[in-house]
Amino acid sequence: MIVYLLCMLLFLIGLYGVLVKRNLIKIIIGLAIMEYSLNLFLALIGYVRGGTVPILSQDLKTSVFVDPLPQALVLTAIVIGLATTALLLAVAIRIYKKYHTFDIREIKRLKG
Amino acid sequence: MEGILIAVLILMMAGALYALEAKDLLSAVVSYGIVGFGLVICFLLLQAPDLAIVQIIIETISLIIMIAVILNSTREEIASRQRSFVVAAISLIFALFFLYIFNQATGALSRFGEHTMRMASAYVQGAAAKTGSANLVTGIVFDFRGYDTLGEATILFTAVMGVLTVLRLRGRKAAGKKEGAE
Amino acid sequence: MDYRLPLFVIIPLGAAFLIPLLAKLFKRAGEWMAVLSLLALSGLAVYFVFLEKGARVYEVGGWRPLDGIPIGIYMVLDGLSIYLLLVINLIGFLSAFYSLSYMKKFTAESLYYTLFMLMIAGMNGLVLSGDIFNLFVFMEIAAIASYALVAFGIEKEELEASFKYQVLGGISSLLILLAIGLLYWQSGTLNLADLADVLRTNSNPVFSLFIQTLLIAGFGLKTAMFPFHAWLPDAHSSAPSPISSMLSGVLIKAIGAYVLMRLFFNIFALSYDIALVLAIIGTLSMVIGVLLAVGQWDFKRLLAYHSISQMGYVVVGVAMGMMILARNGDLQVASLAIAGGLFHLMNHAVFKSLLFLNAGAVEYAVGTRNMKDMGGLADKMPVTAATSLSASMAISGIPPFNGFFSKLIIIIAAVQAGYYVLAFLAVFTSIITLASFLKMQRFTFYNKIKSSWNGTTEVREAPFSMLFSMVVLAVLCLALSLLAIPSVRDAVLTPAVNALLQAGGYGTVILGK
Amino acid sequence: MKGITVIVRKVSQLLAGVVFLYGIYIIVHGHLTPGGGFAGGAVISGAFVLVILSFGSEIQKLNKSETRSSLLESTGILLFLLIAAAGFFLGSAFFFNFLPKGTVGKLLSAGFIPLFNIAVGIEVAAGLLTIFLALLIYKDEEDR
Repeated sequence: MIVYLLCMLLFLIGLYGVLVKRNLIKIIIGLAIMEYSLNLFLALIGYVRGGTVPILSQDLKTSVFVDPLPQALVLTAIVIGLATTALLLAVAIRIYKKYHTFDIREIKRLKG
Repeated sequence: MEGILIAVLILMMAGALYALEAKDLLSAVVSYGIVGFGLVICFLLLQAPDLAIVQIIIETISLIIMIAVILNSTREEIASRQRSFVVAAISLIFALFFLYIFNQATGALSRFGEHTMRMASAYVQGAAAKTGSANLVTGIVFDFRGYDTLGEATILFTAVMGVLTVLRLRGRKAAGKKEGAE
Repeated sequence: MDYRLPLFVIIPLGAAFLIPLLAKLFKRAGEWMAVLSLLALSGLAVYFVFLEKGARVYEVGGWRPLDGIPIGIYMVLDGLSIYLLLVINLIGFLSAFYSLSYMKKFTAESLYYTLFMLMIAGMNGLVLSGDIFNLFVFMEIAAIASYALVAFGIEKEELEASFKYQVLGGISSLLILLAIGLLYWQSGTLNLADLADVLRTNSNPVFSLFIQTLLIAGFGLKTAMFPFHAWLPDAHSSAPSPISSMLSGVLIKAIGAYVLMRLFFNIFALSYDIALVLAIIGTLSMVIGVLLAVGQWDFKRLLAYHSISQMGYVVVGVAMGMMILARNGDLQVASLAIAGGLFHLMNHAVFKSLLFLNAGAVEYAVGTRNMKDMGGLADKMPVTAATSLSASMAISGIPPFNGFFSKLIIIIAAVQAGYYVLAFLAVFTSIITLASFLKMQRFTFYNKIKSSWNGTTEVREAPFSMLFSMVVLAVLCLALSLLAIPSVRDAVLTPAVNALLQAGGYGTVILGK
Repeated sequence: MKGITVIVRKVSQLLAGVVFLYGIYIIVHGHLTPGGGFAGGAVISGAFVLVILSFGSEIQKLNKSETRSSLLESTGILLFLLIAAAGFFLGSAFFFNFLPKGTVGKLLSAGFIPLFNIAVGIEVAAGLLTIFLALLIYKDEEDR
C-alpha cells in the first residue's frame, strides 16, 4: 500500500508546483511530474508479484505474466505527456519573447 | 523488490521537490531529469522493459528540448517576494487529507502485486495465437487496442502541428487590418 | 455491426493528415478538403438520425468478446451519441465554411484546417467511443488541437489565454486519468458497459465517491462549470471567431457535458447525492455566469461568460432528471427535465455559435471587440445585425425562438418536480440574460455611429461565406423550435433522452445480454 | 553550444550512425523484443538530434527544415491510417489484422503489426525531430 501512497505523494508534489509556483517553466515541470506519477501508478496497478515480462519465448519457465494492458496504456500516456509538454514549452518560449520574463505575475492575464 | 522501489520513489520525490524549489532553472530541469530516469528504474523493476525504453529516450529528448528552451531564454528563477509558510501549511494539510481519503477509498482493493486480470486475461491466454506477436504489449498496442494507438499517434501529430502553429513567424498577414485586429 | 461507423473517425483524420501534404501542391487544398469532408460528415450524421434508428455497436479490429468479457475497443452509437454527432458536424461544417473568408487575415491556413479537422476527429471519436481509455485519448486529441487553435493568432493575449487553458486542461486530464487508473484497478476492465456491470455488483461507497469526485472535478474543468470556470472567458474570447464558436458551441459539450452524462447515468449507479451536487454546480454556474457577463464590454468575453451560464441550464436540466430518477420519482417529469437539458444543449450550440460568428463578422469589419467603440452597425451590416438579433432573442428565451422552448421545458419540469427555487433562478437568469443582450444589441448595432473608428466607408457587410453560415444558423434558431412538436421530437430528441432515461440499458445493448 | 571540437563532432556523427541503426533494429523487432515503433522512432530522432547538436553554432542554417520533416511525419501517420483502414475498405473491420499471422517468434510474423511499427517509427522520428528543430531554431519577429 505504501508504494501507492508514495506515488500519490509524487502526484501531489507536481500539483503543488503547478498551483503555487509563479514561473512558467516550473509550472510545466510540475505538470510533467504529475504525468510521470500517473504513469507509474498505472504500471504499479498491473504488477503481479513473481510475474515476468509479458514476452513469449521458447525457454519460458512460468506462465505468470504481469498485466500487459496497463503497460500499453502507459505507452499511450507517455506520448500524451510528451505532446502536452512540447506544446506548453512552445507557448512558454513565445510568451518569453514577448515579455522577456517567465514570471506570471508580470504577464497580464495569467495572474491568479 | 518493494524496498528498492520505495527507495527509488523517495529519490524521485526529492528530485521533484528540488526541481520545483531550485533557484536556477537549469538545475531545476536537470533534477527534473532525476524524476524521469527514476521512473525508468521503476519500470524496469515492474517488469515493463517496453516502457523503460520509451521513457528513457523520451526523457532524454525532452530534457534536450527543455535545456534548449532555457538556453534560448533565461535560467534565472524569478525572485519570490516572500516565503509563505501559510501556503506550505495549507499544501501539507491538503496533501495529508488527500492521502487519507485515497487510502480509505482504495483500502478494499487488491494489494500491490496481487492484481487480478479480467479484460487482460484474454490477452495473456493465447494472445500470441490471436495476434501472432511474441511481445504481448506490442500485440495489445497495435492489435487489440490499435485504435488507441491511432489516437496516440494522432496526438503526437496534433502536438507537432500545434508547435509549428505557435512558433510560426507571424500570426496575421501584414495587411492594413493588422493594427485594428490586435 | 454497422460498417459505416468508423467513417466518422476515418474521414476527418484522413483529411487532417492529407491537408499538410496537399497544401504543398495546391494552395487552397486545405480549406476545400476541410469543408467537403465536414459536409460529408454532416450528411452522414443526418442520415443516421433520420433513417437508421436504433443503437449499434462496432467492434474495432473484429474482436469478439471472450467469455462475455469484451477484449477489443467498441464503438457505440446510441441515441445520445448520434445527437451529439449531429451537433458537432453541423456546427463544424458551418464554422469551417465561415472560416473560408474569415481566416484570410491569418497566415498558415493549412495548419488551421489541419487542427480544425483534428479537433472534429477527436470529438467524433470521443462521442462514439465505448471504452473509457479510448475516450480519454480522443478527448486529448480534441483538447490539444483546441489549445493550439486558441493560440492561433500568436499575439500576447492569445498566448496567455492558451497557456492558462493548457495548464488547467492538463490538470483536468490528469485527474481523469487518475480516475481511469483507479477504475481499472478495481474492475480490471476498460469497456464502459463491462465497467457498469462490474460496478453494479461490487461497489464500495467511499471508493465510488472518491472516483466520482475526481471525475466531476476533471470534466467540470473541461465544461467550465462554476468553481472551475476561470479559463473559459480568456480562451473563448482570444481564439479566432470560428474557433470560439466551435469551443463554446461544441467542444465544452462534447468533451465535458457529454461524458459527465454518459458516465453518471450509464456507468455508475444513479445516486441522489451526486445528482444534487451536479444540480448545485449547474445552478451556480447559471447564475454567477450571467452576473459576471453583465459588466463586460468586450463583445466576445460577454458571450463567453454567457456560455458558462447557458451550460448551467443544460447541467441543471439533466441533473434534475437524475435526481428524480435516483429517487424513483415520476418518470414523465424526469424525461421532461432531461429532454429540456438536451434540447437546450443543441439550442445553445446553434445560437452561441451564431453569436460568436456575428462577433467575428463585426470584428472583421470594424477591427475591435470593444462594444463602447461600436454603434450604428445595423445600417452598414444589415444581415449580421438581423441574424444577431435573432440569436440574441433565442438566447434570452423569447418566443418563437428555440431558446424559449428549451428553457420553458426545464422550468416546467422544475415546477412539476417541486424544485421551485430552481425554477425561479432559471427565470431570473433568463431575465438578466435578456438585459445583457439588449445592452449588446443597443451598443453594437443600434446606437449612433461612433466617431472613434473614423473610416465609416470602410465598414461593409461581411463576405459571402461568412453570411451564408450566419443565415443558416439563424434559420436553425427558428427551425429548432419545431423540436417542441411531439412528432418531430420523437425522431431526434427522444432517442437521446431514452438513452439516459434507461440508464441500465446501455450495458444490455452493448453486451447483448 | 560553442566550443565543440572536431573530435567531438566526428565522434558524435559516427555515434549517430550506430544509434540510427539501433533505432531501425528496435522498430523491426518491435513484435519480438521490448520496444517498437514508438521507442525506435524516438531513437532515430535522437540520432538526428545528435548530428544537429554536433554542428554547434552553424545550426541556424537549418532554417525552414522543420517544415520538411513535418511533411515526412504526415506521410508516416497517413500510412498508419491507411493500413488501419485497409481492413475496413476490404470489407472486414476497421483495424482488422488482415495479413497472415505466421509463426510466433519469427521476424516475419504477427500480420500487420510490423507494418504499423514502421509507420509509427517514421511518424515519431519525424515528429520529434520537427518539435526539436522548431524549438531550437525558433526566432521571433523582433529578432530579425
